[in-house]
Amino acid sequence: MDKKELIAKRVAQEFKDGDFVNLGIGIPTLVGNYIPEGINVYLHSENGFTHIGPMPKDESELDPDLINASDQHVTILPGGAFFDSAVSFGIIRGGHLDATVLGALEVDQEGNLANWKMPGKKTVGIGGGMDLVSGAKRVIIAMEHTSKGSPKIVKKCEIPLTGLKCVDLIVTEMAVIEVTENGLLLKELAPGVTVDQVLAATEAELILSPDIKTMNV
Amino acid sequence: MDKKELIAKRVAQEFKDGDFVNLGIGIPTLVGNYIPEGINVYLHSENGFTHIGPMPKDESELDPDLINASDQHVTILPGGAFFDSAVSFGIIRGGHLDATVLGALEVDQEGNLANWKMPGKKTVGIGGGMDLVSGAKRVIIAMEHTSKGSPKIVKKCEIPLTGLKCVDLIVTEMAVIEVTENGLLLKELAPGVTVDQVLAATEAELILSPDIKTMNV
Amino acid sequence: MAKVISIAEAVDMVQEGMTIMVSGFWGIGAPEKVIDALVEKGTGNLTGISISTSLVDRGIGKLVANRQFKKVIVSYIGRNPATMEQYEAGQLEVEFVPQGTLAERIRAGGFGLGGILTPTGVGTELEKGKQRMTIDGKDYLLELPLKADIALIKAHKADKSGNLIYRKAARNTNPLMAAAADITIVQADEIVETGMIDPDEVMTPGIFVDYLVQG
Amino acid sequence: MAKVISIAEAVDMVQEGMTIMVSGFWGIGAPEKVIDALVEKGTGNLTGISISTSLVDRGIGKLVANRQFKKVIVSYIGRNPATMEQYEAGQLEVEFVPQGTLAERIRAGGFGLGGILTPTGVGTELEKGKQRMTIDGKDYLLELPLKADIALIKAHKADKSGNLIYRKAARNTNPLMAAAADITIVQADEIVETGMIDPDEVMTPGIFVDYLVQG
Repeated sequence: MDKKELIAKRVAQEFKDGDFVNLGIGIPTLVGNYIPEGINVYLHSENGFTHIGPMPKDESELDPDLINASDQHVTILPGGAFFDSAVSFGIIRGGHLDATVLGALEVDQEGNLANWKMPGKKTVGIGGGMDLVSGAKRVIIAMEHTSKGSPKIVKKCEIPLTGLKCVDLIVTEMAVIEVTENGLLLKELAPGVTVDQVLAATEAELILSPDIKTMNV
Repeated sequence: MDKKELIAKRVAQEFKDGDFVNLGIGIPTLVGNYIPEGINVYLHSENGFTHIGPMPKDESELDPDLINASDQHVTILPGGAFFDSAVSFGIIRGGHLDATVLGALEVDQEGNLANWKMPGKKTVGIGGGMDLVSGAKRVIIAMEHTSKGSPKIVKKCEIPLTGLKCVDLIVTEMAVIEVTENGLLLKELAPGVTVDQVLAATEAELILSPDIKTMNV
Repeated sequence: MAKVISIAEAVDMVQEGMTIMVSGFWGIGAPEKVIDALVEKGTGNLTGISISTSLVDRGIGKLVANRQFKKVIVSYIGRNPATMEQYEAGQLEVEFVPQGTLAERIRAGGFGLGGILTPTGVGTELEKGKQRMTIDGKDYLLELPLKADIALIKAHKADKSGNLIYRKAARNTNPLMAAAADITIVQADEIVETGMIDPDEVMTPGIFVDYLVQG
Repeated sequence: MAKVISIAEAVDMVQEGMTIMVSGFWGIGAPEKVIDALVEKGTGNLTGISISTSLVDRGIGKLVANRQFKKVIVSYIGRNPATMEQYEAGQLEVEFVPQGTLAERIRAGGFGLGGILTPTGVGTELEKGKQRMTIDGKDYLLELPLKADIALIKAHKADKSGNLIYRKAARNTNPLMAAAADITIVQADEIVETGMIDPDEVMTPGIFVDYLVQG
């Protein structure tokens, strides 16, 4: 299985029926494709609606006024509603989303997140990321475990933060790691991945769960 | 002419075509009956709409969901809109009303207003008054000049304030007085009323306009 | 998805000592049937948040008359003699909040704001205990958010996903309270299937709504 | 009453050096015709407030590409190379604001609030120069209101009293900006007579609207 597909599939198991979720750009967007059968998850779009539906099947379904926050033409499912930007971020900030799934440049062992600005690179802005991590009930990071071989799960974020102690769960192609009060708890391994491999690819200290499971993907 | 009618009639001359206005309870409510021909004034209702219309003519016009802030069944004129309480007071606080007309217990020479709480009497609350005086572009006080013979226009308000330096104009059955940076400016007298009579009925110091007019009522 | 429940189930959620928000302006837009059932049940020691305490026979006023509150947070009590009597007798605590400030505080509670700065009340006795801040040469008071355990609100129409439509002046604090409580219970005149309300016409998105009661 | 004017009259109101708000999310809900005319006219030295700087050929992005701004206040610039280029070259000042904070700051400007407290950005470099306040054990940043001289917005339908209806995701910041500018100019797909819009369906009340332009 493709790395990204594996991550998305595993994240999709985190939701319960009826959850409202916001998915970030990249791997997080893929999560929508793997929601288990029988579970209804309602997707929130920052630009102002709930119940994001699939892309239009053809021209007849395409509505020029209906895009998602990534500028893709989408549809809206029955039960959805449109609202303005203040309500949209009131939903986010007010704790009305059960979860948000975001990518990351770095996550550290205190649950700090950096995902908006690379030192030495052009800053493109913040978008809705800082609001999402400050408001959603659970912040789930969906990312590759390393970047060009360098660990992304670090002792302490060195690049500009998006949010303080905001991450609840990290899902990579190697592992599922929960942010706890005592530190990062390694809970699951991807099929075929060993604890040693995860430790070698991780700069942060990891607490090993007494009951490490294999991801069911 | 009845005192209250005279006050309401004079206040109604303060508006220009297209103004949005909120009228308080009592004499201010009467102002709506005297808007000059050719001038359209749109009335705002705190409970959540603009363009208050007349009371329903009969049962067929009466809508159980349509009252004004004083719990009277009213109608809505074409061009009006309904909104929630946050928008309603956003309109007030954000300076979108051209004027509000309110009654007063005391007004002082700095333009301070007291109209919500009488010492020694039961407090009934604030309602929207404090918001109105902090937000409307012009605060016009429509009241009788004295209360049981005691001046209501005083040097310094002694009873709890509704707003600091918020009053722009005072209209009574005796006079029209503008609140200026230098103090209270007596600008108009009611027909048959003398400057000495106004001075005798006023505790605050009054500056006499070099060009005192007679109210055109 | 909002769950359709009975009025009895709705009022059972209200527990002694809870904070409840109750919509309505002189009772218009108040969930009267739910309120009647809560009066019947008599759950007490509540804190109530509403525009006013209404009249003794309308909206939240009935709960005051039945002595179910220990405290109310409102802008006005003047037309409810039961409130006046209990307040004067020291049996009911009343926190007076200007009406616009009350609306913003409820909104702040629902939308995750830690507070808002309003010019309303500066220089008055309401300033007591509050922080005054000067921004750009103008004075404001810092007002804090209000939240509730349960909001009891009223819609004209609801779909089974909890999307709500209000009617005329019955909208008032309903959309604000819907977002500001842990549990939002809506009495709706009409409950329709999901998909029967145009998503552009929704006034309160279903994400804020937990339970629906047929009005 | 809102006044119906020509696009030329609308853009003539925008003067060199003014602050303008421009609605739209990737151009959806942006008043493209008014923007095109403003590009044509070339009025410069502007400060712009918008969700993002969009793309070079959509919404506010066209004004950036035409170098009409000295400063923009936005949450994102990443898809507009013109913004990136002018920003990197020091020709354009960019104030980055988180998207939700931007929405609240515009709303605060329109609704007379002196500021709002948001948890967004606490502990990040955006905290610089801002006051951090602890409320009920949680940290917030004090964020100040945004206002503009002119708001250029887009409605699907307007009546001649200025009441507006938006369509789907084209609503975004339109209702917020309508209230936050001294002069609000609306490009409407359709302009109808007063009385032709149900007052319950109005999304922006006419009290916030000054001018209408046929879209």
